[in-house]
Formats: sequence, structure tokens, C-alpha cells
Amino acid sequence: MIRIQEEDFDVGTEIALMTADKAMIGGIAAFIGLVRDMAPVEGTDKRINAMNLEHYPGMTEKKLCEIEAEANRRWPLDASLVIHRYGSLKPGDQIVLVTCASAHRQAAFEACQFLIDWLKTEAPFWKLEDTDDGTMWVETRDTDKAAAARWKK
Amino acid sequence: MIRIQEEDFDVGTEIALMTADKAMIGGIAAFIGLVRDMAPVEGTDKRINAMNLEHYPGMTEKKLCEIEAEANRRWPLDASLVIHRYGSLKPGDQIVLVTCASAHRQAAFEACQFLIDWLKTEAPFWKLEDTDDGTMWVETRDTDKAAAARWKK
Amino acid sequence: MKILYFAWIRQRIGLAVEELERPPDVTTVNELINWLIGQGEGYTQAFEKRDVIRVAVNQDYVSFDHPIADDDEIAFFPPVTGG
Amino acid sequence: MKILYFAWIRQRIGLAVEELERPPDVTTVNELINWLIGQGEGYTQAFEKRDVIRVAVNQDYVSFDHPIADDDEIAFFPPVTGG
Repeated sequence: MIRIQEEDFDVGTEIALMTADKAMIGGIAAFIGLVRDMAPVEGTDKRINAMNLEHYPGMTEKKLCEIEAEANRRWPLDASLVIHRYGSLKPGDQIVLVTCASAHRQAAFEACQFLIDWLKTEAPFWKLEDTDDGTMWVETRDTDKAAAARWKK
Repeated sequence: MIRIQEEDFDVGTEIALMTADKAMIGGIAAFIGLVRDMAPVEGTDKRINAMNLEHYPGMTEKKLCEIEAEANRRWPLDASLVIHRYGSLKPGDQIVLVTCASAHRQAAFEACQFLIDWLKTEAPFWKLEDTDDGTMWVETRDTDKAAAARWKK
Repeated sequence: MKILYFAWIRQRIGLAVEELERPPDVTTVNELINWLIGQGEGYTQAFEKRDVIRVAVNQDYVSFDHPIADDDEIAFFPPVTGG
Repeated sequence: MKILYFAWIRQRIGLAVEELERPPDVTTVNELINWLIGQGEGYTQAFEKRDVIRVAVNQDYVSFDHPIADDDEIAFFPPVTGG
């Protein structure tokens, strides 16, 4: 399942809902992304006061559904869930939850990493950070591109 | 931090507590293990009605502290937490939570996998399953040994 | 055709979305960009570094030589930074 | 010395913990097992498949040739299955 929403989410509640009545599940891997209070550019110490997350309604849902289906084709998952927020966020706020459940621990971890790596490079979201130096659009990181390239078939 | 306890835990609360006031955290990887209602032995369909988790008080804490310290030596973690339950559990119950936070997503995932792989093969816990065929001690799985061997230095 | 702009492309053009009639000789994404650049300073600035821009036609990523049709939804945006 | 048994080893011996005085010639884990086997049927059954058993001295994993001392805490248990 995928959800794009402005509201915060509770990780425990979401995972419990995802696994309810699915008794074969042995393990759940999860990733939670937070707003950092430091600019991600190495060597700077610009503080982030707030952030606005813009997205492309329609395409976001379409691409996330496609990639979730791909994860389910590649790994034997019993359940998967991606929640991504948009709108105004503060340092420390939750941005994204990716979680995958499987009878096989390794499959759950790999699918979870696949989804977050993909999401970072392909899901149409853009972060506008409000820093001590004014607003600036976050730039793509090469490490994210490299992480996503691992999963190319 | 490590905790060995009989009570259940709430994943959202634990993760929020772990990351509170640590603003550099960018990503949190987590693994949650549940009691399955099928015996893990391939090809059988024995249902598990209940499970008792026995452990070695003292050694459990000692070994978990050591391995958590090792994870923090190997990866740049901002926080880590392992909660493992003991006592009487039912199918679907949470057994274990392993979670690692880091500015680097890959580090968080790797440390989390390292900890759960290690825990499965070295932490002194034993599962006694109450199945339709009577009680039986769970046997170690070769896949768990192979997973742990990846991290040998 | 419906054209959408996101992030700093939207800011430079000053529009999030517009409906445009394409001239008959504008048949690919590349030709559309060339034509848009002639529509004003904002467009020129937005498409200045064409190689960093990503384009989606009907909500799928495409390359710049992708054909376009009158009822397409075309979106221009910088590299994504979600997650 | 204090000896602890867990899981099916505990069940076969019928004890979770016991305090024992080792004979002077029992100086390693292996010698301790050989001596325990002579203490009764439960011990014999518990240590039947010695190669699958794990041993900890003072809460650290050790091999069967590890030396033992009078004030050691020695634990015998099957392969672990937590997580």
C-alpha cells in the first residue's frame, strides 16, 4: 500500500495495521526518514529551520504503486507499505516510512532498501529548505544515485 | 541501549524516544521479529499455539551490550536500540526490535542487519514452541548461520 | 496540451500549470522546450541547463526526443529529492 | 562451581542450576562433561550429542578445552534460537 499525506504517521500503528491477520510474517524491516537540522552538504553547518516538500500529485502515486509492485515481484513479501509526507515540515519531523514484511528476513531488508533507494531518485518530490541563509532547493546526492543503481536489472 | 523484558513494546514510541533530541539523524532502519503461527520447518504445516522464550539472564545482557558496542565501532551510528522479549508469547506477538539511526541510510541498514543476524546466532535465547504435535524446541537454521557469517572479520 | 512545472522551474517561470496549443511543427519534448524558451525570460532561465531537467509525459519519465500529442500532460522538473 | 543448564539440556538433567565441587583432576570443560555423565542417566542423555552443545564460562562462549576454576559460572545449552 502507498499513501501520500500531509499529516504525520505513527510507526507502531502503521506496522501493526500492516501485519494484522497475516500470521506467516516472520520479520518486518522498516526505514524512517527524518528532517535533519543540518544542511546535508558536507562541510557546511547551515541550520535548517523548516522545510517544504512539494510533489507531483498523480505521478507520485502512479510511480510509487509501480515500484511497490516491482518490489513484490522481486521479493516474497507478505505486506509492504510506503507513506510519504508533503507540505511544511520541521527538523526532526518524520518524512517517510517504508516497511516490508516477509517470512524471510533478508527479503524484507532488501525490498525495504530497494524501495527507499528508488524513492530517493525517482519519486517526484522536491525539498525546499528554509535555512539561516534563506530558502534553497535541496540537490540530488551522488550517493543516492549510486544506491539506486545497485538495483538496476 | 539494550533491554530484555517480558512486556510488549510499542515500536513508534521506542523509535521516537531513541531519536529525541538527536537532530543529525537522517534515517532509521528497524527490524521487528514476530511469532509466526507456522512451524519454521519447511514442508510442515504444524501450527504454533504458543511459545515460551527462555534466556540466560546476565549473559544475554552482557553479549548484547558487547555486540551493540561492536556495531557502533563498525558504523557511524547516532543511536541504537535492541529490545528482546522473553516468557510466554502468542502467534503474531512481537519478539524483538532492533533499530539503528544514522546520518547515513546505508550504515543504519547494515548495522541493523548485523545486529539481528548476530542476535539470531549468538544471543542466549531458546524458543520452546507449543504446536499441535506437542512442545518442541526450535532448531537453529542454517540460513541464520550463513547470514551471521557475512559479518565475520 | 497541459504543461506542469515544479520546484525551481515553477519559480522561474512563475506558473505551476498552463494549457498551451502547440504549433504543428513542435512534435517532441526537445522541440517543445525550444519553443517555450521563445515565450519569455522566465522560460529561458528555467530551461537554461536543459541537461539537468527531467521530463514526464503522462506521468512517466521520458527522454527529450519523446513525441508529444495535443492531449498529453507534460511535466518539467529538477532532479527529485524526496525520501 | 556454579553450573547452569538451559532448554532441553535443563529438561533432561531436571535442574536449572547446581553448585558442585569439582574433583581435582577435572580441569577443563571436556573433563567436566565426562565427570557429569557419570552422575546419572539425565546427564548421560543431556550430553549424548556433545558436538551440538555450546558452553559459556563466566558468560562468554568458550571451546571444550577451556580450563575451569572453582569459582567459575559454567553454562551448557543448545544452539540459540532467539530473534
